[in-house]
Amino acid sequence: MANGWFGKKRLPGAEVQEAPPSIPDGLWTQCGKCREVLFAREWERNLKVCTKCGHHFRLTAPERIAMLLDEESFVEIDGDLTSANPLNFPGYDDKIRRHGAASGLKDAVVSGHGTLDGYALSVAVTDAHFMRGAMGSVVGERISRAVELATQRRTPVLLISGSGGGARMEEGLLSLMQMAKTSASIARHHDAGLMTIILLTDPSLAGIMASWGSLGDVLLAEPGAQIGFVGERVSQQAHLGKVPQGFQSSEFQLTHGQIDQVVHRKDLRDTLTLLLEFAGAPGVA
Amino acid sequence: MANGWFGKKRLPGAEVQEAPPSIPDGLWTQCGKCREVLFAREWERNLKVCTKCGHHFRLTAPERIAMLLDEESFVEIDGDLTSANPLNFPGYDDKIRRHGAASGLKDAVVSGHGTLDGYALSVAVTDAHFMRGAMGSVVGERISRAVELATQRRTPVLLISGSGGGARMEEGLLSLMQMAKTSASIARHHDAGLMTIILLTDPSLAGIMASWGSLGDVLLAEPGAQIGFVGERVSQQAHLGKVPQGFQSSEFQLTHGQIDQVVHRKDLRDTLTLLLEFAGAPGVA
Amino acid sequence: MTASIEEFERAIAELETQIERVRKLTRDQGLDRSDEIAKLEELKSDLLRKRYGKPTGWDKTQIARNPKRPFTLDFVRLMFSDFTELHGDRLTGEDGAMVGGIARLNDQWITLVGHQKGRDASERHHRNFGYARPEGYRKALRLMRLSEKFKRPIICFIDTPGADCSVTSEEHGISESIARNIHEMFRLRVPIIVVITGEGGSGGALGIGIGDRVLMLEHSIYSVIAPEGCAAIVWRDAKRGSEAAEVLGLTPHQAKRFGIVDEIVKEPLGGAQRDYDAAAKSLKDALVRNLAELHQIQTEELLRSRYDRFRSLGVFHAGS
Amino acid sequence: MTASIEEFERAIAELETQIERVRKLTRDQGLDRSDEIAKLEELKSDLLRKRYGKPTGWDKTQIARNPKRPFTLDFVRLMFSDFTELHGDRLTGEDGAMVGGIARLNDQWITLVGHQKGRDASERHHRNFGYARPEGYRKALRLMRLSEKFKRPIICFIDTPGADCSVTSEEHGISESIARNIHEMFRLRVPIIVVITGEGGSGGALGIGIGDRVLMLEHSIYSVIAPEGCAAIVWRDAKRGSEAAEVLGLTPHQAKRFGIVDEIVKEPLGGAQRDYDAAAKSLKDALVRNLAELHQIQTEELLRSRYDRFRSLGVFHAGS
Ligand SMILES: [Zn+2]
Ligand SMILES: [Zn+2]
Repeated sequence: MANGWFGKKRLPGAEVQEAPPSIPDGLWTQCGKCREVLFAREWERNLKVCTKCGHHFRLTAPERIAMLLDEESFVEIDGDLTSANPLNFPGYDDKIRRHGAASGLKDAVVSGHGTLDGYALSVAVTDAHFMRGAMGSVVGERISRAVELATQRRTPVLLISGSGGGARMEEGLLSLMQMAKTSASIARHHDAGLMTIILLTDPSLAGIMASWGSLGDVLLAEPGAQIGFVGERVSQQAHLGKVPQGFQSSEFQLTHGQIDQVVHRKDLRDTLTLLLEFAGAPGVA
Repeated sequence: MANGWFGKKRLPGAEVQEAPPSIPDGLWTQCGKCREVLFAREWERNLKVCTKCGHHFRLTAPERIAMLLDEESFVEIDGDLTSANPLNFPGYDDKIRRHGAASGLKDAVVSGHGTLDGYALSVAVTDAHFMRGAMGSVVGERISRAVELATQRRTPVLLISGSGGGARMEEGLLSLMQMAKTSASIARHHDAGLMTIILLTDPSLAGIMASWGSLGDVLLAEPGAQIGFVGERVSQQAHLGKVPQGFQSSEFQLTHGQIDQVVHRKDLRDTLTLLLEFAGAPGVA
Repeated sequence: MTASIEEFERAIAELETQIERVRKLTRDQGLDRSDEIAKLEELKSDLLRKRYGKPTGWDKTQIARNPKRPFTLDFVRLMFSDFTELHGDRLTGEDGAMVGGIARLNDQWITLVGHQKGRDASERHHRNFGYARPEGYRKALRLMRLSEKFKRPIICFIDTPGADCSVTSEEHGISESIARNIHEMFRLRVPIIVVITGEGGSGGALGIGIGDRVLMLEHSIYSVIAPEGCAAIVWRDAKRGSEAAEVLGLTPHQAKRFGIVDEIVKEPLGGAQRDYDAAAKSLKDALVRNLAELHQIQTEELLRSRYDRFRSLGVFHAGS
Repeated sequence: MTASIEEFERAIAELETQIERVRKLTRDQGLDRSDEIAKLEELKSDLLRKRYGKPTGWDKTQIARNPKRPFTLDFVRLMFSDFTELHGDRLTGEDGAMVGGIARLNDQWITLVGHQKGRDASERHHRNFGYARPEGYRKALRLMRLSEKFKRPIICFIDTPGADCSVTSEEHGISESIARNIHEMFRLRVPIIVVITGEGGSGGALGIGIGDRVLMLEHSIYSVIAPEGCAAIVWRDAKRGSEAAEVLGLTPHQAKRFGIVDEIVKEPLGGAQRDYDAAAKSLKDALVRNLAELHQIQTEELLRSRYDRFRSLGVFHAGS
């Protein structure tokens, strides 16, 4: 499996923030961790994992879907849902427009259904390139609908987090309620005896983790992702003081019993396939 | 409630080991903790709690039943079961005889049914005066039968531990299997929607705690009881090193989330009554 | 510019001292100054009515955080009988910031769980200022399951600035504990009433916040983030909390407008901290009434409604 | 007096060295010394047959503890395919002394959990010498429940000197974790096969020891207490472990006699540590056969039988 998933064209919005402006965009990119300058084609063939240090670059939701699902199998649903500004929060409309333009996304999530190695499933992916992936009403609604669709079709659901913000304060309490809503859908899916798989990528924080991000039958994480309850900014405010080495990394969470496995990007599809087989997911002919 | 439960006559085997020989037996007793010499009548009226330091003396199973159940309500069951020596373990038969003679008990448990403030329930009490209350086949069988009787009559069951030994090695693996057996009965009782209350008294250790002693809907403990996984002798062998202050006390277990409440002996009946009411236990007219 | 609630309360305290002084004069010297007292009392009521009549979001934030406000165990003492506290998560710990137990509401056994703040320095420390830890959420879940087993309704009292985010709590899975509770609360087959009595702080509140009815005391708040935190992020200035409190929509009325809260429970004039008994009576009436309604509903219907209630929350545009 | 298994194994090792030397001579010098080799090999087999033919309880104790014995992950590697290890209790920790995951036994998905000892010093430390902690038992329970959800059978591998009794494990509820597992294993609605592969140490073993079938490898032990511990208590002399091993009845045959174990799985001559493949094949055959039998049984009947199986264990006098 796995080679050339991104070979056709570069997807918009990926990692632009990590490439220093001095390096011409397109041909080269620089590793955000070890600072190595990488030949873009090789780096893309390597699934955007640094060929030197193994750093897993952030992917966009479309990239993630292209990488994991069977080719051409993905069907987006609920793409017409967009964020409102229920509290008339100053600057929120504008912010949505800006993030939309920069990321090419309508909101911080892409959801739908498709197949993975022939297994039908629902999938939803949050994307940190849009408002840090924070969970507004649209994100909650799309995730819940993806889960409900899976329950209805009796397929597994794969939820992938790339969400640094957790709650989207511009929507106030409504944002908090998305934690309840998504968890409710998963509870029903669970009661129907169907599988929920969570994949945590960098970053996965706060409201996401205190709801659907922790509610998989199995929780997988990419190496070196930041995963935890509060982000840096809040933990500075909370005067946490000195935190241990590797605090809130995937590996830290593994050691503390919070996730099942840290899986290299290149092995993800194989691992997911085994889990789907274990769950007895019906294949799609 | 509560006054004069032991007023009629002294029960056999109680605390004789704690009274130094220089003090005439019957009139005076000495506190094992603060060394205060106590007037026996007053000490008995105080439910064998030291009037000076609050130390809860160990009770025998019959004393415990007399203290907690409604007067004359207790009906012993399975009193005809006695220990065999399936492994022909050297000295076991003799040991049983000696402990039986000293304690006035046939084995380390007394079980039956009765009422508590009018609520029908099964009850089983292990007694550290007989082979440290260790769980042989008879103990396991009587506890399981008491639980099964409760399930059948749809009443709660109250299991009281005073067991320092846990397993009874003289019965080898059969002793270990009593952990499985008693837990199985409780699982069925639980599935029937009925209440299991555990009362931990000094000492409650090892196999008891790794089975029925931890399996109550509610776990109560008397103050200052030793409660834990391994007894002192084993923990010395295991080179545990320095243990924290109050290690394995009731209060330690409360702090570490293992028990619901530490209850003074004088309040036990009231607390049990509330729990039985909460469980909706049927009263007996 | 209106005085802050804190300034206002200091002024009221002075007025109360003055009233007490006049009362003492009456007693000590036998002079009848009841007219004067009545006037002062009326002035006080007037002032309270004015200041507490139309409180802003920031006002409510301060009232909700008032350390004199009744805490969970105060309400428990005043509303319930036969309270028996049950401790521990049966896993790794006991958390003083979350209390729970069984009790009777009139003739009916219930289970309650709730955040608990501390009154004095030592209790505050023991209660971790109401920041509950994983052990607290897991204790709450254990007790709620106990309640389900014996078919007793559950009442949750929310009063927390937020969940504990210490290193230890992260290590013990604070995220998982909250997520698990939310998940399981949708599956509990008994009625659940949630009351926000003081601070409803974000995920820490929601961890015991799923129910068939969600009530808020009149001067409580419910927010996705502390106003100061919001201001720090949006305007990079934590001092602009009062502005953030307005835009966040953290008042009971805002929460009700979006269907997040079902009922606002009236507090005595000037806030619950002025009259514990009246506050408890008001809340007790609401609990009794709501419980009676919920008891009419079949279990399956109850669970379906609970699902639908939360499932419908959210505001967005559909159709591009 | 018979040599101890350890002494015997040292002698066998010398014999093996000698055989190897002769083999090398054959290769290096081209001399045909196959007769000599055959004789030495036969001697070795004879010795093994004699020494391993009627091992005492103490012999078995030493064989079961042999650090060269195949451990859980060795059996997993040799018997299963597509093993995917799953970590963590989702509460507070990950315990290296207990492993678990999903895997395929021939065409059939199963979940396995098991104690894991370490081979070298660093792994031994990581595996805590096979003494599992509360986190390990809770991980095992989590995975068994996962298996139940997807209707996959469970296989438990027991190989532990006992549960961890450190202060931390006491603080994290080691007793509760074992009791809970025993309790829940009676409620799991899928077939469970338990295999004791090495040391079956008391409560630490029983914590993953409830099943519809309990198998023991031929040279494993299952005991309520370590023989040395028993000797220390009974005779106040830990060195009399060999005597205690006899009276404790810790061999597979004794366990089978009392109905505690259903089947004894043959090991290759001289013990599983001599031939991992043969040991794994023998165990795999037993697992496949038992699973096939269990699959014939309806769930309710399965649970009833599991209950009855353990409920009937015990020997006592009835009637005075
Ligand atoms: Zn790099
Ligand atoms: Zn004393």
